[in-house]
Amino acid sequence: MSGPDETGAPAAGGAAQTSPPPAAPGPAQETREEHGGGVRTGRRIRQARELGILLALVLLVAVTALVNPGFLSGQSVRDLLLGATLLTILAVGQSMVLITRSVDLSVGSVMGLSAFAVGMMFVSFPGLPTPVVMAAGVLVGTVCGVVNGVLVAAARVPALVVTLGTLYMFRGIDFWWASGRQINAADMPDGFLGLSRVTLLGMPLPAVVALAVVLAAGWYLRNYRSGRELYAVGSEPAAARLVGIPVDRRVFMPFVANGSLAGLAGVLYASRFGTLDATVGTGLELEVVAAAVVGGVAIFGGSGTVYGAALGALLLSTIDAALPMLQVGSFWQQAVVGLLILVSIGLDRLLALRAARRLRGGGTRGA
Amino acid sequence: GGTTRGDGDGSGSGSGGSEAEADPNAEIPEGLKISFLPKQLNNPYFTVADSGGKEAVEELGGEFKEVGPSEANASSQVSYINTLSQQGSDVIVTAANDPNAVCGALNQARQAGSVVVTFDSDASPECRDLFISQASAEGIATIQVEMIAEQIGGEGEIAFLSATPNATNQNAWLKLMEEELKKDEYSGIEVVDTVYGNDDDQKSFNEMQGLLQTHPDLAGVISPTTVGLAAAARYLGSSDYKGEVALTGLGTPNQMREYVKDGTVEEFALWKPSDLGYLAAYAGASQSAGRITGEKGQTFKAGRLGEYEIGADGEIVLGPPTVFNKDNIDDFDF
Amino acid sequence: MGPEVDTPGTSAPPSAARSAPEPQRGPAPSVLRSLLRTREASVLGALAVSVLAASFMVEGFATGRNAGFLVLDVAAIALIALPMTLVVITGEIDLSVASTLGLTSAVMGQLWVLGLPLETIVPLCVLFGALLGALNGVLVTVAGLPSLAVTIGTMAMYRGLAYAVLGDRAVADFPFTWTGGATSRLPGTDIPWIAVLILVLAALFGLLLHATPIGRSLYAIGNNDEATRFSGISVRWTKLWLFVASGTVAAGAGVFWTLQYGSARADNAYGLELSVVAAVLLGGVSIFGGRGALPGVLAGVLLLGTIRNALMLADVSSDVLDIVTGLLLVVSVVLPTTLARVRERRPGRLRPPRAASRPALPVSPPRRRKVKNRP
Amino acid sequence: MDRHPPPAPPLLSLVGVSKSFGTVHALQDVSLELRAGEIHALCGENGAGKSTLVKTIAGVHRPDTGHVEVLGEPTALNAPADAQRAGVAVIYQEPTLFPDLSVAENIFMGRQPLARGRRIDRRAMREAADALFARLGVRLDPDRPARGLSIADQQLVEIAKAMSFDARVLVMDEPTAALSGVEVDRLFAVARSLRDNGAAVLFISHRFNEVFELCDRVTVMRDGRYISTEPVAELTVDDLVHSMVGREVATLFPKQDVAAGDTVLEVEGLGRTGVFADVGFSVRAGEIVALAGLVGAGRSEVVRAVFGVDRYETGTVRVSGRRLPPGRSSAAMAAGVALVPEDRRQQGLVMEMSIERNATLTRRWALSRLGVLRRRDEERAAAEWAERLQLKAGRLSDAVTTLSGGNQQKVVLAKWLATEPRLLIVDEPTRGIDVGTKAEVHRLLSELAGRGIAVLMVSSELPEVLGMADRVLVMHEGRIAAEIPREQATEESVMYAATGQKGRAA
Ligand SMILES: Nc1ncnc2c1ncn2[C@@H]1O[C@H](COP(=O)(O)OP(=O)(O)OP(=O)(O)O)[C@@H](O)[C@H]1O
Ligand SMILES: Nc1ncnc2c1ncn2[C@@H]1O[C@H](COP(=O)(O)OP(=O)(O)OP(=O)(O)O)[C@@H](O)[C@H]1O
Ligand SMILES: [Mg+2]
Ligand SMILES: [Mg+2]
Repeated sequence: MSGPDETGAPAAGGAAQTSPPPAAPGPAQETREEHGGGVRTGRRIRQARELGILLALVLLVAVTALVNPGFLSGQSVRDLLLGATLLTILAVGQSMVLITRSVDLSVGSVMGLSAFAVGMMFVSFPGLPTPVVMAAGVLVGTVCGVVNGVLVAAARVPALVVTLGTLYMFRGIDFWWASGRQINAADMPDGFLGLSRVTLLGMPLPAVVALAVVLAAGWYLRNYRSGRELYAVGSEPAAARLVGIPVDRRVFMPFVANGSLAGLAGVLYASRFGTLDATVGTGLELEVVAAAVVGGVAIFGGSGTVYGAALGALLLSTIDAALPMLQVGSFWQQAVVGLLILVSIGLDRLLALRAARRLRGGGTRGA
Repeated sequence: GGTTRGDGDGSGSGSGGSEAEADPNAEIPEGLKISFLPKQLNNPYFTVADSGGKEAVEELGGEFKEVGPSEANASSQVSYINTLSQQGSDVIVTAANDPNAVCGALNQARQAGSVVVTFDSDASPECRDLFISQASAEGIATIQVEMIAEQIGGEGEIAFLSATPNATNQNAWLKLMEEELKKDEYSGIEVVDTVYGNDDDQKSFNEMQGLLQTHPDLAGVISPTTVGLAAAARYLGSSDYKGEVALTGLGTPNQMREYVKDGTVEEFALWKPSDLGYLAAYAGASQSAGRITGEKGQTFKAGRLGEYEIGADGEIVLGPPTVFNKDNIDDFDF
Repeated sequence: MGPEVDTPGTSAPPSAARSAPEPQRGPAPSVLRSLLRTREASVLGALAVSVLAASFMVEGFATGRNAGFLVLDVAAIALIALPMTLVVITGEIDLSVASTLGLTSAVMGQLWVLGLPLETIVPLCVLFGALLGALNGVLVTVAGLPSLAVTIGTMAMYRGLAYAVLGDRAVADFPFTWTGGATSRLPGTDIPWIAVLILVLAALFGLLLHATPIGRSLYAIGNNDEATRFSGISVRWTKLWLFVASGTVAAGAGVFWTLQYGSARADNAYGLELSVVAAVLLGGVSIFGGRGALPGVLAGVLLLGTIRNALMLADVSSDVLDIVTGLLLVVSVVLPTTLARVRERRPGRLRPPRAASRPALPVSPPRRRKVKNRP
Repeated sequence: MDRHPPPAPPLLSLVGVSKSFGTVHALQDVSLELRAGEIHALCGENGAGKSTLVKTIAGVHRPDTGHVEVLGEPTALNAPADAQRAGVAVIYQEPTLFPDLSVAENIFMGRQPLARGRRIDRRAMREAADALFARLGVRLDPDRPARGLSIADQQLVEIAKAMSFDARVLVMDEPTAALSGVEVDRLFAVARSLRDNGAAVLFISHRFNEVFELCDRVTVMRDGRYISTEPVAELTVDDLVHSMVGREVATLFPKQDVAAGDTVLEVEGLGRTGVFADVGFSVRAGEIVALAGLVGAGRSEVVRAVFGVDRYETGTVRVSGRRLPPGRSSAAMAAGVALVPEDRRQQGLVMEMSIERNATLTRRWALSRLGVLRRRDEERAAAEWAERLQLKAGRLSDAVTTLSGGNQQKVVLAKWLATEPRLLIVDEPTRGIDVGTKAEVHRLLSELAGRGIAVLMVSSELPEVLGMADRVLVMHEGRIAAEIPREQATEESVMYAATGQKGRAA
């Protein structure tokens, strides 16, 4: 029971200021509150953070289901879960990177590259067992992640610039490799393509994989020293060095994890969609970041959970799926998505401010 | 005062077309630089189309080149047009991402001496010399309506799954299809929705999914775009709606083979993209050599495809689309 | 030894003349500034080198006609990059610019269809852009939301609104006097007049950033907005105005784009925001704010434009263009930092710690650079 | 010379250590021994190199020449982790906390107690944090995030963190600068018990009473050079000051008597829910008014509200009779108000910016001609003030980060004095400043008052309050508890009011 999850929103300004906000104090005795009260406040706040998103999600589902009961049919729910799978996996990886105060904009390209690699392997080596190909797809992502990680952690350059660069690079490599080729469902074994149709306890297999990824990452970040150190590095890198945390390694690791997860997403993409060309995953990066941010992961590091990010991804995918059912005209859909993103982060901020106010027992400061 | 829409200051910039007389016997010189600029590189459809172009250019002894943006947008196409014109291409064969946005650049290229041929997706007629139409728009519209009508037994709700909301050819077809559907024989068919998959696989997939869930009584879907059709077929094939909802449209045999064989899709249509590129190259070369000038009624020979006649507005129609089904799909590989 | 430890040599004269070593303003620049300088200089240098190389190696590059094409290619990016530089220097970012451009274009088309004169439409559109920018600004400054998140949201929203306004239509019947005028050249040259507008705006923004009190406060905000607030500078208003400027210029670019291509469409300039950000970052502006300069950004815009143009003329395929663009970005940040670190390490090597040669020592990890607050 | 000749090698020693930053020689051939069972003070002016020495011991800086010995063995401390392994715990001059993490995690980061399967045992961690706070006698919730802690509380967390190491060597760089009496006493008790258990403690402070109260030996540094090491018992304050500064320091509180002029600042009924209420007072030209009180009494909040960087809900602020709009610091500046904030790193300075840019940040408009600011003018203006305040700096174009704490404070002062204010508000103006400079700052304040400037001074140092103020306003829990004229201001009367007349002794 602790940690970044229950703290305030990122510093209002964009600059990565890590200072405590100067104000919002109460008289001393309120700052130094009783333990019991503090624990309870903390718990309440943390739950509130993710509850807000969950609430929005439930509300959206309820309204959609009311308008169009077909939304809750088995097929529809399965499709919804399948649809959210990729974004969820990517958002989990992205959150880990964001938590250490970096960002990985290359995920869309990495996913595309790995998906295409999977397809090419099936085409070029038809005899290869499916699990080997899948592992190779994840490996492609991992390698891309290592490239990003080395550049960011070893060369110590801003992640946004580096990954914007590798976004173009990986995509270029993908294009160059594909050179206009398209891989079709017929080129891939049925067993591989059928993975999305396999269900476990009523859930499609990819969704189960995504859930496992979320739980594993969440567990790790919360309960292991190296996981907590990711938060420390994102919260205040200078202080992290002073307490002896291997900062570079902690910055590096999330990039590799994120690359692997993007690779995994690529494999799942190949399995689900069956048609692969070099444009797979184009423009996905901002959506992934949006999912994480909507889920309460601070862009400037140090706070947020992968559970929140996963909920954010689920919310965004549900919005995408629900709008056609709500008969929102196709021309309006994107505008509504944008509005909902704004509403979500605004809501999140509001909750965070309320929480902070409660914690300090005073008013809040203007941004 | 001010410049308003009614002012009639024409939007064209004047044609740069050649005024010379056509000489049907003119030699096509060796070494013509014929450049293909598709909507987007890495689009498999255009890869096939351009390969047809390449075949023709090689037959003509010219220099073939294929360039293009990695994203389908007009502005980067303009850069490529400028580059081609700067390089002194004799013939530019292009498929316009935006019929108007590329206009200025195309006209500049023509003024600099290039022949501009559009294929697949036309630019405004006043800024190109020839347009190679894959099939007449009417032909495409009619055949798709015929296919769906047959598959759903002549009545029921249908919907369209299109590409981007701005795609010229898509919109033209949609309009013609709706007109076609007004005919008495189709009175039992009602169009309930049009959605856009943006030629993006996942988006098309989601849109198809949305269509089926929003309209429980949907009988059929027409997707006049290869990406959309493939994505829709994939969704349909893996869902409970398989066999209940008919799906047809325009698609490539390679993409659709599986779904035709497993019964998800009965029939769909398409022209041969490689022939389209082939014809475009011949037309461009003929114009460049002076065999034709783009006037209606002129004819020229296009290699293995035979004689073609120029229609109104410099338009040349490739021929009727091919319908693919279980029986013939294995004869095609593209 | 008693308390009288003072040795005559080290004692200083009393009071006012106490031996604070006279602070000097020597020619030797600070590490920070020299780094900044190398960063700027390297972009400018790279630009010069690539222009020269392209002129010699690529046929058709060094012509006035091609220069004109190049300018038109980068015009929108260059325009938007100007206010974006300022925004990024304050530590914020505006990803909604391309959507603002698209929405403006759509609105412009719709107003034209409605029969308004262009002379009215253009100012209306620019004003509308200012409003769009103001919405971003308000969400960032008043609501206190991170701009990256806000503008991802408005990016989707503005683009969506563009579709809502114009749908799948394209408005393309603008009068030729306007569309042709947009790309027309300066008399007697191949240079489009927009180049002049860009230069004038660049001069204005450059002056604002580098030679005015406002510019100073932008750097201060980017480095530490709290301390800036405590210096009596209204951080909120400043940022709000920057977002307004960004929206306004993006809208202006939207008007230009519409006329340049003679086509008002909802999907105009889709994805342009990343190109703008890439150019700004390539130009040496720190994504965390507080560092960067306008000449560098202009050089960055031109460098990207030149390389793409030259490679296209050299028939390099668009895949390679993407790879080169990406490499350029990566190298542009990796190279200076690596060089700086090598340089920083050198004095340490001249005087190795005496103890380091002892065998009994624990193995030591490589020396770390002085920690910086930001990754 | 030493009364307790060490039987064993010192726990930690520096041998001939030098360290330069560019042209600045922060340490030159410095040697120091920290022995088991002693508390060792390190004294020196601002910029003497104390913090650099601390960072060398901590493994943050690597010496250019010389080396560190642990138990007589030369040891390379290349990273903070090496120093920790060698048993060194450090409290840095500036708190280094993770604002997003809980207090308990801040204390135990990287060393969290583990349960089965290498999982973090949160309960054990919380209990350990509680135990540490109990030892320090403070009540802090281990689960609250560090963001929002006051500087004093941040310092306490740092202290708890250092204690949790059970280190053989504890290094404290000005740990008391932000603390009030009670906490200082607790800290001293802890330090003594560590010493009695055989640890070595290095203690840095600019407050001599603390040095004399706590320490066994004192090492003096000046300009990066080692000067002397003496047993504290054999020194007087004057001796110490002399060896630090190398000269006599004129009176520490050079208060001039000035006839107070017109009222410059008038505050009425100022209030903000939960922070302060019903605050009213006035300051007249030529007057120095001190705002005293315990840490957390709300003094800083009040002056921030007056200056307009914070909002207030009720009340009015008038400067020279004109009402200031709430929440607009630019308006306050225009009216001639200046605020030297308490937290120089976050509020006072833009750390990554150059010294000169910082110094002229408040005068950008004044220095510009026709809206254009020329670098030459800026440099000149900055140099002038650097000289007036005897700033010890390499180049003025260097980032402020490169300055020592005290010199940073001078830059903040320069930045505001340069605006030639009518009302100067200073919040802890001498925190972390050495005696010499302190006297300088006091002289400056008193000179300013003499020139008819109204001065409002927030200070936690009673001697400073008593020595400098014409009037003392004492705050208690967000309200003004008493107003005491200079003649009646004594340590007792101020403390009495500050503790809410309940006798919570300081
Ligand atoms: N940055 C901050 N964020 C939140 N609360 C704070 C902050 N700074 C101080 N506080 C709290 O606000 C209350 C009033 O603090 P303030 O700084 O005004 O007191 P002060 O009398 O000036 O004491 P100090 O000697 O610490 O400056 C205290 O309870 C303190 O813990
Ligand atoms: N990272 C750095 N880069 C450049 N110069 C530095 C750096 N750190 C310290 N210095 C310089 O080294 C000298 C010693 O600084 P140090 O911080 O050790 O002083 P100090 O004795 O701790 O002073 P104070 O009492 O003010 O804290 C100062 O002149 C300072 O400007
Ligand atoms: Mg110090
Ligand atoms: Mg205070």
